[in-house]
Amino acid sequence: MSRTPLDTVEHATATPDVELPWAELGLKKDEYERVVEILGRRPTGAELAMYSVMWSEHCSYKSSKVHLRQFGEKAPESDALLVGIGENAGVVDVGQGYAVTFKVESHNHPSYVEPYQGAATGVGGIVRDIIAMGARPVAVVDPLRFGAADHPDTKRVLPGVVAGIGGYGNCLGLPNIGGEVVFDACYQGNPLVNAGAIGVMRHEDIHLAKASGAGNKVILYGARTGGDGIGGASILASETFDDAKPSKRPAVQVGDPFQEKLLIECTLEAFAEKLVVGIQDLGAAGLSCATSELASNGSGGMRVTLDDVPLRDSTLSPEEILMSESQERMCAVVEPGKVDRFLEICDKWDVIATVIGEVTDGDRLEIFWHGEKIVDVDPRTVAHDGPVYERPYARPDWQDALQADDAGKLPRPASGEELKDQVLKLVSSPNQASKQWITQQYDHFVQGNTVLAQPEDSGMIRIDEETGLGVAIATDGNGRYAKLDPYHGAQLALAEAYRNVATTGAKPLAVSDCLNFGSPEDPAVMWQFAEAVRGLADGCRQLGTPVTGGNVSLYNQTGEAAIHPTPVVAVLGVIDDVARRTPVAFQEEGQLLYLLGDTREEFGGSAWSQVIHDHLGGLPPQVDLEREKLLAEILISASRDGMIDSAHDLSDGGLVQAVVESALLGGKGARLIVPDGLDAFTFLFSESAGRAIVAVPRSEELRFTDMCGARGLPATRVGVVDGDTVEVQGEFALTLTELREAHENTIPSLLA
Amino acid sequence: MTARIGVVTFPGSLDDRDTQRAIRVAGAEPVALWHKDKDLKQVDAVVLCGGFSYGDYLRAGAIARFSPVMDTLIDQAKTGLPVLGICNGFQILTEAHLLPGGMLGNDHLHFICRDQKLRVENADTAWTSDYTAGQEISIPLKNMDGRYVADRRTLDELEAEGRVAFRYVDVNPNGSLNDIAGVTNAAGNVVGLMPHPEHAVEPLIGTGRTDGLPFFTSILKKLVNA
Amino acid sequence: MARVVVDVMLKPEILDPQGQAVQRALPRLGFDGISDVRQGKRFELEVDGPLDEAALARIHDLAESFLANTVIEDFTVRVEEAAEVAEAAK
Amino acid sequence: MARVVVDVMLKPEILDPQGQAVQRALPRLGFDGISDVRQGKRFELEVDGPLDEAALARIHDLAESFLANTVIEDFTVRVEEAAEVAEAAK
Ligand SMILES: Nc1ncnc2c1ncn2[C@@H]1O[C@H](COP(=O)(O)OP(=O)(O)O)[C@@H](O)[C@H]1O
Ligand SMILES: [Mg+2]
Repeated sequence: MSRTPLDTVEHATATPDVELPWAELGLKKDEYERVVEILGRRPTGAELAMYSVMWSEHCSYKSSKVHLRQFGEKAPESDALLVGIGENAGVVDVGQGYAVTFKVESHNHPSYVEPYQGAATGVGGIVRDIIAMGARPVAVVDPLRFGAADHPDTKRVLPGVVAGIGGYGNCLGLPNIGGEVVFDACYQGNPLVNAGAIGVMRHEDIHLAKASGAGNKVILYGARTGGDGIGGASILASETFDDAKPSKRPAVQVGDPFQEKLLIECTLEAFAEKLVVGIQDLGAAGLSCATSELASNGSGGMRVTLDDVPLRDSTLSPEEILMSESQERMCAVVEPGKVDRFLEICDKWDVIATVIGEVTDGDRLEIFWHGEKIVDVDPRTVAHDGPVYERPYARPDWQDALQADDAGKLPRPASGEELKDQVLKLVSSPNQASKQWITQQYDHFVQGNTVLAQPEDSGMIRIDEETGLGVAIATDGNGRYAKLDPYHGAQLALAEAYRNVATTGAKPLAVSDCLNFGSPEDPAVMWQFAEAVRGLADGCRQLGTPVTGGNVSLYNQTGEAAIHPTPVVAVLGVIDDVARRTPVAFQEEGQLLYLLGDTREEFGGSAWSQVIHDHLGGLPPQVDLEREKLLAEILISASRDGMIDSAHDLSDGGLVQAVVESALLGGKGARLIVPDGLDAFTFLFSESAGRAIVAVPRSEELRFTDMCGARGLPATRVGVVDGDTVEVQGEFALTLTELREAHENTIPSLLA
Repeated sequence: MTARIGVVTFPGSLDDRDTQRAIRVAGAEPVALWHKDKDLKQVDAVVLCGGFSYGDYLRAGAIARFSPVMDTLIDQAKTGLPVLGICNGFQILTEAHLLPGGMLGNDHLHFICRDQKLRVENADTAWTSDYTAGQEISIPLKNMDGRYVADRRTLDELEAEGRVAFRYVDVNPNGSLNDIAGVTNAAGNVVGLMPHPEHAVEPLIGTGRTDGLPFFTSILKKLVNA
Repeated sequence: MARVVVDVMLKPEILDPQGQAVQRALPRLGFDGISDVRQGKRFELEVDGPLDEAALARIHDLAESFLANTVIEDFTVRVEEAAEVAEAAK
Repeated sequence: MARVVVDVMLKPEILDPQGQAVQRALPRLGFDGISDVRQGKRFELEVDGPLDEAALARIHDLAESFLANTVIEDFTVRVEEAAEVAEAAK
């Protein structure tokens, strides 16, 4: 983009034939033509910059929008939803006057290129979304996926990503209370770095991203604007990686968590003094996004003087300033009479703050540079009227063959010895092994409200010291299930996260998601996406948990090879008194182990089929969401009424994985008896959904089984907490020492 | 009369609210102090809490050490004001040379967060009198730069004078010399340690134990009885 | 034996929070007249054998592929003169 | 305007795990013949005004009191020659 002469609106009108580099900015020909049509003239360079970043896949959701609508259309009635989809993050009523906001986002592409900074700035971005809603961030979670655990590049990517998430989150003082680590060759070259955050506020403190009230000032505060990441996330997260074109790789940015910590504190102080009319974080598409969204969500227009933006590099052109994705910046709309106080608070925290414009009573977004008008647009056309694609989608022709390749036909262990051997292989496999080497790089304790953190089924944070009110969150996703059947795979992810929240005693309330897929230009991928969204929307309606927001990451693909479709689902729950929470660890010898739910021969996509046979085929476990609801009710009642002392949901790896984890955490073994009607193999390894294992004190047994019986939930006594082995009667026994070694050494020996 | 204990907030401090809570749980009155104020508001003792003051850029604690509040604090600590430095606070105290030695990155190069066992070696300081010498406690440890180093002569001196206040037990989580988790000055009013007693004052929260509470009850008793 | 020094600095257009933090602290310490501070890494490599073209080329490769991430960092490789080594050792 | 470089390295007797980690990774990357690696910090200061004795003395003070912690680190201060600056800019 040439800088001389300045491409003003006037100049653009006078020179209709000048060709702008729309293709280089990632626009398609028809998209460019649409811009010309909207403006009634060719855009200026600055306008083109804004449209190109805002109409990128990353910012406009142009491929996914038609499907995502279902989350609104099918949304269940929920009194809990205070702010729904469309804002920076959804807001949920958790009672006692508190509201909670939460969201998950992806930072996949940058994290492959520069693992530390890519992941770090991912945390930075999601946390800014939370503060932009008016909430104090109270915790983060990080669902992660990497290539094969023993691939050399995983040794480059994983430690950097983990250090980056820790480095940023720890420095912000946010406890990390959950997440996932999954290894699969399909993520080689396309690791998934999703990050989620939760924030808490009082109902009356909810803030929205809108600029209203003519004369109100627009204040940019936080870091200076630099030349890093120009068009980074937005344009480049919208394309497939292609090794042949290194220039397409995004310039990643360096995060400054210290600056962000100051942003949090000064923003919350300004909120507390009611100084802010509207607020928006600067993420992808930087100022282009913040100004056009604030203006289009408000009642009036906006005028911005770009010369007033504090720069780190004085040679930046206006186009670059509009596109820069420099981190740690926010934009607030403040009444004129409160501007001085706002600036004072920023100064107290050593945060640079500058009035860069004001709200007007017109309906245009006008941006000036050196006194000349370089942007004159209807902000809605930039922020909301991006292209919408009905991408073709089709069930891939290989889907039938994949589903026909039934995992039930795989050879099964024939003896107790063989079972034992496979149990050890399972619990030591990278996906099932302890993730402690990773999670101990995260601060779990900061803020002094952490009730549960990894490796519990869900993280739990106390939000009121007096009453003990708390919130819980779990994130889950299973790309293997989703590959076999994206509709049910998405529902299984939802069901698992929902179950994890209920297992700790919290009532599931709402959902956020991060949908990670390959290229939308491939009809097979688009079908996976459409199916997953349909499945998730249907599932949320049935469970009564609305989707409050989320994120879509497409183009996770190298050449022809797309990742497994990977919808990651976060479920948020509430618990009236955190003293009632149920932990995973076995607490006392002699307590009775009950298996809740039905166990079927279900091995498609299972951990067993992957670890023992390197196999992926067949159908994933059946989904029965009514059963999930019933199970959740039982788990919540049992925890509230003190009927169970520990509980663990069953998911990948099946019952044996869950029992081993509870045993190792509690330092107490278990004696298991294969129940009638099941063979030992199915009992141990099946991944039937809708199940949990609970430890019931003997004094509570009758009350508990009566409750299950009355409500119609199958509860089978399968053993007792006992000794220092995990024993399956008549089959084998493994000492806790053996199990611990198997479970805990894998990840350190691969990565340390 | 109860004791008023100041908690300094630097930009980037993280555990200031938790530390105030711990002081309250122990029965004393927390007083918020601000890094730009030289005024210590006549508090009876000060805690420098955990966090990443100034992002821990340059070196942990290096920039905070030059804050206005530290000018006053350094003077008063030298004349007996009880000061406890936790984690980043400990790092600031070494940078300010109120405590000997220095803090470096963990030898394994990772941030580490764990429930850490310690032995209280010196129960005669202002902040440890509610423990008994040799007592083992478990409190959270969480840091990037927790490796305590000092030259041989300083280490020998610390050992000889009983100024190693806390030592890691079972696991040395960061490569600290002599397993040192915390030290005291000769007078026993200035104490620093890496693990976080303020995160272990309530059952249910964090590790679920209250092994850290005696830090705050020790100082309270000392001040109230004084 | 020779010493090769690899200096790795963030590219000029990339934010350097550490350097900025140092610079912002200077006035408080009574230092002015320093208009910019950047902080980077210095690696000192002790190389066995002769430091010929080939050895230096390999160290250049090492710096490019491992010591620096050239997406965000620049680097320089230089042989430290004996005199400098002596100086630095003081 | 002149550039002054302050190099800060851990004292030789202090364990440098970062340098060691680099060194340990070298064989995996196919590098041998490097017998020791130490990692330190490099500060580039852009100084306004003339770089006379007094200015250098002040930077020396700055390094001693602030940029390095002399309990654990050594430092050197040197003026970067214009040629070097040009070289580094390449
Ligand atoms: N990257 C991560 N960050 C934080 N916590 C994690 C991460 N990966 C796994 N965990 C935690 O480890 C525990 C076990 O993970 P996982 O096996 O995925 O749980 P589940 O099967 O119950 O969903 C959970 O508490 C989870 O939150
Ligand atoms: Mg679970």
